[in-house]
Amino acid sequence: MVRLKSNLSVNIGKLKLKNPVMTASGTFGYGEEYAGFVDLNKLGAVVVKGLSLNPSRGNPTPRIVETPSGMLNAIGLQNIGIKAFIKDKLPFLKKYDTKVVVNFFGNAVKEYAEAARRLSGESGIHALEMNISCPNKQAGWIAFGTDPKVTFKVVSAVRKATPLPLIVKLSPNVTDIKIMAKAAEDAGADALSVINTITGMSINIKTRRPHLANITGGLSGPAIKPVAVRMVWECYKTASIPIIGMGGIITADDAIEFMLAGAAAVAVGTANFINPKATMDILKGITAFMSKEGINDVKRLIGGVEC
Amino acid sequence: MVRLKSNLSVNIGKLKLKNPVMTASGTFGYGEEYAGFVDLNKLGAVVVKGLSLNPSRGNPTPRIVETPSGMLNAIGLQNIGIKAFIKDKLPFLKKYDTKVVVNFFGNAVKEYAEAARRLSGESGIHALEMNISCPNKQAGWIAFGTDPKVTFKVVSAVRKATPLPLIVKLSPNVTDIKIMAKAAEDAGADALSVINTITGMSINIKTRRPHLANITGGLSGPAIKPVAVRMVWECYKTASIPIIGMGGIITADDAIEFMLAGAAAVAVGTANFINPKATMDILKGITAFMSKEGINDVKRLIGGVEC
Amino acid sequence: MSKLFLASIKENKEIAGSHYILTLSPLTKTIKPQPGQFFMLSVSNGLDPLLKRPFSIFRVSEKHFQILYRVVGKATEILKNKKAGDVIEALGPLGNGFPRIKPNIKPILIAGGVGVAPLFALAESVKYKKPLFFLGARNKKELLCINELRKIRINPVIATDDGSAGLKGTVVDALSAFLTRHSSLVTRHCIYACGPKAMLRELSFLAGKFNIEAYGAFEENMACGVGACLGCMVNTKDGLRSVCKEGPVFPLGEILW
Amino acid sequence: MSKLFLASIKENKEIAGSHYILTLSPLTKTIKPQPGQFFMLSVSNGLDPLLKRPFSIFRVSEKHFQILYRVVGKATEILKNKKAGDVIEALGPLGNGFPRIKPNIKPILIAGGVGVAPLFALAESVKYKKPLFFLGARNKKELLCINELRKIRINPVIATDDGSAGLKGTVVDALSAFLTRHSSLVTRHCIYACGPKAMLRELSFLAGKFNIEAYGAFEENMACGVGACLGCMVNTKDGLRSVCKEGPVFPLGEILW
Ligand SMILES: Cc1cc2nc3c(=O)[nH]c(=O)nc-3n(C[C@H](O)[C@H](O)[C@H](O)COP(=O)(O)OP(=O)(O)OC[C@H]3O[C@@H](n4cnc5c(N)ncnc54)[C@H](O)[C@@H]3O)c2cc1C
Ligand SMILES: Cc1cc2nc3c(=O)[nH]c(=O)nc-3n(C[C@H](O)[C@H](O)[C@H](O)COP(=O)(O)OP(=O)(O)OC[C@H]3O[C@@H](n4cnc5c(N)ncnc54)[C@H](O)[C@@H]3O)c2cc1C
Ligand SMILES: Cc1cc2nc3c(=O)[nH]c(=O)nc-3n(C[C@H](O)[C@H](O)[C@H](O)COP(=O)(O)O)c2cc1C
Ligand SMILES: Cc1cc2nc3c(=O)[nH]c(=O)nc-3n(C[C@H](O)[C@H](O)[C@H](O)COP(=O)(O)O)c2cc1C
Ligand code: FES
Ligand code: FES
Repeated sequence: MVRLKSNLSVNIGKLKLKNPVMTASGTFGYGEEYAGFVDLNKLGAVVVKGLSLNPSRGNPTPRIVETPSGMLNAIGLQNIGIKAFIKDKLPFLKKYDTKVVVNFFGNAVKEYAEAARRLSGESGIHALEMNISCPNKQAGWIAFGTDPKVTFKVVSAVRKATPLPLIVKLSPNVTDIKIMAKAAEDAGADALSVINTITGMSINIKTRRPHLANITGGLSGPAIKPVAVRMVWECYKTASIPIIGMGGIITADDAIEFMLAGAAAVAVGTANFINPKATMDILKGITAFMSKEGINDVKRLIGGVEC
Repeated sequence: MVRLKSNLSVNIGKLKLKNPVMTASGTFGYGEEYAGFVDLNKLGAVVVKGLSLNPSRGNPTPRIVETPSGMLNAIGLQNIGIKAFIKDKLPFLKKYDTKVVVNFFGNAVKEYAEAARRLSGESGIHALEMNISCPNKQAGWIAFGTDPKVTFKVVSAVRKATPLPLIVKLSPNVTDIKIMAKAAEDAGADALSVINTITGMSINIKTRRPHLANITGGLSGPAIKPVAVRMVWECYKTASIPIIGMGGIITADDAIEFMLAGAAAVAVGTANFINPKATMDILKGITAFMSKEGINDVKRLIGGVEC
Repeated sequence: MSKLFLASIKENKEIAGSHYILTLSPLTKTIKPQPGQFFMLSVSNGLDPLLKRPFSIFRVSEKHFQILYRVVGKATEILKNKKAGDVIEALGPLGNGFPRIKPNIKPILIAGGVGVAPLFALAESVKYKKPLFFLGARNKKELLCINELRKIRINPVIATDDGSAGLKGTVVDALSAFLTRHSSLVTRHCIYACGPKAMLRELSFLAGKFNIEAYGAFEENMACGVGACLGCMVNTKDGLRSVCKEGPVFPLGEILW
Repeated sequence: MSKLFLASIKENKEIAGSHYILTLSPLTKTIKPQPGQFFMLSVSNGLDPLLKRPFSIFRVSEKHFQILYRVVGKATEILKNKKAGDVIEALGPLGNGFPRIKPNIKPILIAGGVGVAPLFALAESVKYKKPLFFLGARNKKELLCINELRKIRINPVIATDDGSAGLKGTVVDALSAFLTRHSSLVTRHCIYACGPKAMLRELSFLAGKFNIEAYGAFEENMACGVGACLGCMVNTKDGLRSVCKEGPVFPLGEILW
């Protein structure tokens, strides 16, 4: 009996992935850190830690604290800078048969555009993910991801600076994510990443000090999954570009839930910390689900929720 | 040896509570439901399920689904109406030596004002909590709690309609809760309740249907605690009226965390479902913490976080 | 009055694929539950799973009580791994339970799947009335409690969806055939049922047709179990009613489907 | 290479108030850990607690390894209730471990509180060198492993904050007194330390003053344990370094306090 292999490939605009399982920026280092646990060749894409033009030191410690079914982080976008990434990290990633998505940010519109330009010249980088939604930056910066006019401006500038597929990563800390999705799409984004972390705070009642040196941090993990699924679904109904869903995905069932809500691919973040093989287990679980349910093309899950 | 009893009383504007432990609206019925577990005389206040001028049927079931360390609800503000409340429920509550806070809502500015007027005539009602932040209402209604201009308008109208202490319950589903706090304060609110539930969604991957008949619902429970603590702290820094903190309080430690963040009192919601005696355990725990830490007045905790 | 109490696990035994009987010894004095009432059980001390889960009373003895549960998700997966000696928190008994059976009335008990749990409790309490028992399941493997029923001298009429045991079809089909054959006697019968909502619905039409009194034990997702959250409402002729407090047992004729 | 593996609990024994020794049998072949390395352990299969927790290797034998832990919060509260036979997931060994001790160098081991765990592992592996051991705690009751140390013929110098055993004062004060008395010999010594950050800081100044090489095992809140999340950085002369991957052991002279 000939058994047709199920089709796992998905398209994020011009970016073709062999399967919908990606890593979430900042939770998978530059790929190397998990290479002992995960066969990077099997990933749909590796999304690296957020880069800026110049190296950045990030925030003081403590940077991490656990919360119920979640965690707060205030890394503060520590990174080695684009130059060092290209020299020291990219060659490693190029050895693998996977897509490399570079997450990046700037401190001003010009810096965003300049960073995109620098990254676009390099072979081995298949797409850019633009972070306009880190909750650990100062008040002024936050407008990139919360004020649709500013979003439109910065995405437009980056759009002009790069021919690579451009993914815009949206913040959940907004009244209406549909407006933000529209702004990014109108400015030329090829895809949306939904969601970044939700701003939170946790206080040590004995010392009376916040658990994080930065006072507030970004909430990730299963705790935020219902909020993330809702936002993916809202964006799916509003925008006509593909969505990468993320926020609390631990199991294959979670990943499928995001795809049904409208995600064309999923990114696995906090789960890597709990189970360094999480991406592989999720991939296997999606395949198992498809064969159990008789689904031969994973694309048929996208937006499949019946409301 | 004379041992001074620690002082647990707090003031929410003109409303004086014997202790800071209140119940959260919609999680404690009309008080009766938990009277077999809790000595209502020992509560700082009982906040009843949200009432409207006319009885309301709410949403179809399923209305509840559990999520990681949280739950989604889409009750849809089912209630017996103000008239039936006053006739059938208030007499029971009047028998207790506690403060009765009536949570209410309207479907238009006029209805809000009219509801407040009706409730203000009754003895045994000590304060009103105005719900402008239910995530399970239609898009137009949502503006009451997400558009500061609309918030100002509706709170102003209610302010004129009632001499009772007026608490405004804020939505976390906003870009900047500080602006919302300011709008409510400027319109004459005596206090703020922070926060209501966060909009979320959960999908059954086998049936491909949302777990809730209403599609989306409000996320409550420990999962949202870090977001709630952050918002209480933001409101505390912005507004000069007292804040009632809520969102994921399960233990006395959680309640103390909210007070340190700036809450003058706390409301216990989802925890009642897990442990019907939660409010009593929390009250005992706060007292124990105070005597261990040598704090003789609970008011000294309010806003005590050191950043 | 319901109570919050700790109970220690005496036994947690698999009785069929994915089905277990849990025997609990309350550590403090509790109220004796009635058939149709239920308990909410915590399966963890942590915050995930968060809410207690409702389970019908399956059997009561002097010092213990039992529930019969099917493993379907997060909490029941954890529950099945609990061992004798583990302690869990319980709230109950909750709900109204089945109404007392009137003299000269012959009870017909009808159960679909794990819905057998509360009906077994009822059967034990009215076995002197020699109730009729209709037992349905998807297939032979999922038929529960046949031996337990036989031990109390009840020989259930069996129906399976796939015909792997008893009659092929639903348990309501089986009852329908019975009522048609004995239609002259039906006014001396009263139906007590538990099972999927679709089954209760079919049953309510059948009972209506034959004009027999019928009661069903309902299920809805629950949070509080005490009537406070308004999570578990059913639509009745009298308006919305809570399954946890005003139910779980309702006259089928009152339900608006 | 570190590994993700399951381990079954052989024993979980209280050795002092709130302090336990956990003996684990890995269910698959694992890599032998070095003193100063650590494991991340899951205490639950659910989502709360969510993250694994780091614990230093305390003792290694052919088939088992042990950790010594103090109950301080959510995960350790759960851990202390685990029983023999329970299975938990572990990731490790992680981190660099203490550097090899050079020939002709006399190791001085200094531990504050539960910081004794990795130093006991080190002491066992270099016991032939007859290391000096300075052991500190808040009070007599919290002094750990004195008997275990004596069994490997190490008689620790003791200091307690309240003077309830040994010298009154910090363990760094005790070491300072020792170094002052034996200042001519110090260049043949090397210090290995673990304890609260404040202790390591004091020690780095002391070691600097006497110009002795000194290494400390650091702690920071961790999420991944493998250098990916950048959660656990310490500030060194070479820039930020991860405690989990580039540490937890750093030369004290390199740390920017
Ligand atoms: C009054 C009452 C009595 C019950 N008696 C029994 C019994 O005797 N034996 C038995 O096996 N089961 C009984 N149930 C159903 C039982 O409560 C659920 O199977 C259980 O809550 C599932 O928990 P879970 O975490 O394993 O599944 P989840 O992971 O929560 O969900 C798995 C499936 O179960 C459904 N479910 C989840 N929570 C509930 C809930 N609170 N109530 C109903 N369904 C739910 C979900 O929609 C989903 O389809 C009863 C339910 C009610 C309301
Ligand atoms: C490399 C390393 C080795 C360690 N070795 C040991 C050991 O051998 N024995 C031992 O008892 N403890 C050791 N610890 C500390 C141990 O990891 C924490 O005590 C444990 O994580 C607390 O978990 P909890 O859930 O019980 O406490 P929580 O409820 O999480 O918190 C209680 C307290 O512990 C602190 N804490 C929480 N998480 C961490 C974390 N991931 N790392 C450090 N501190 C944290 C919190 O800030 C808080 O003050 C080590 C830590 C590190 C980084
Ligand atoms: C430790 C940590 C670091 C992160 N760093 C970045 C980053 O550099 N850039 C970015 O766009 N998102 C970053 N994120 C957000 C994640 O990519 C992801 O959007 C979020 O964590 C939600 O997914 P999760 O719940 O699966 O972790 C970070 C998240 C964590 C937990
Ligand atoms: C089942 C349920 C019903 C609720 N009904 C109301 C309501 O009628 N009015 C209102 O203002 N808030 C309502 N809330 C919100 C709670 O009062 C509270 O703000 C929220 O649940 C966060 O607190 P918690 O995490 O402690 O539950 C409801 C919450 C739940 C879970
Ligand atoms: S479960 Fe709360 S009202 Fe029934
Ligand atoms: S814990 Fe993630 S980098 Fe160290």
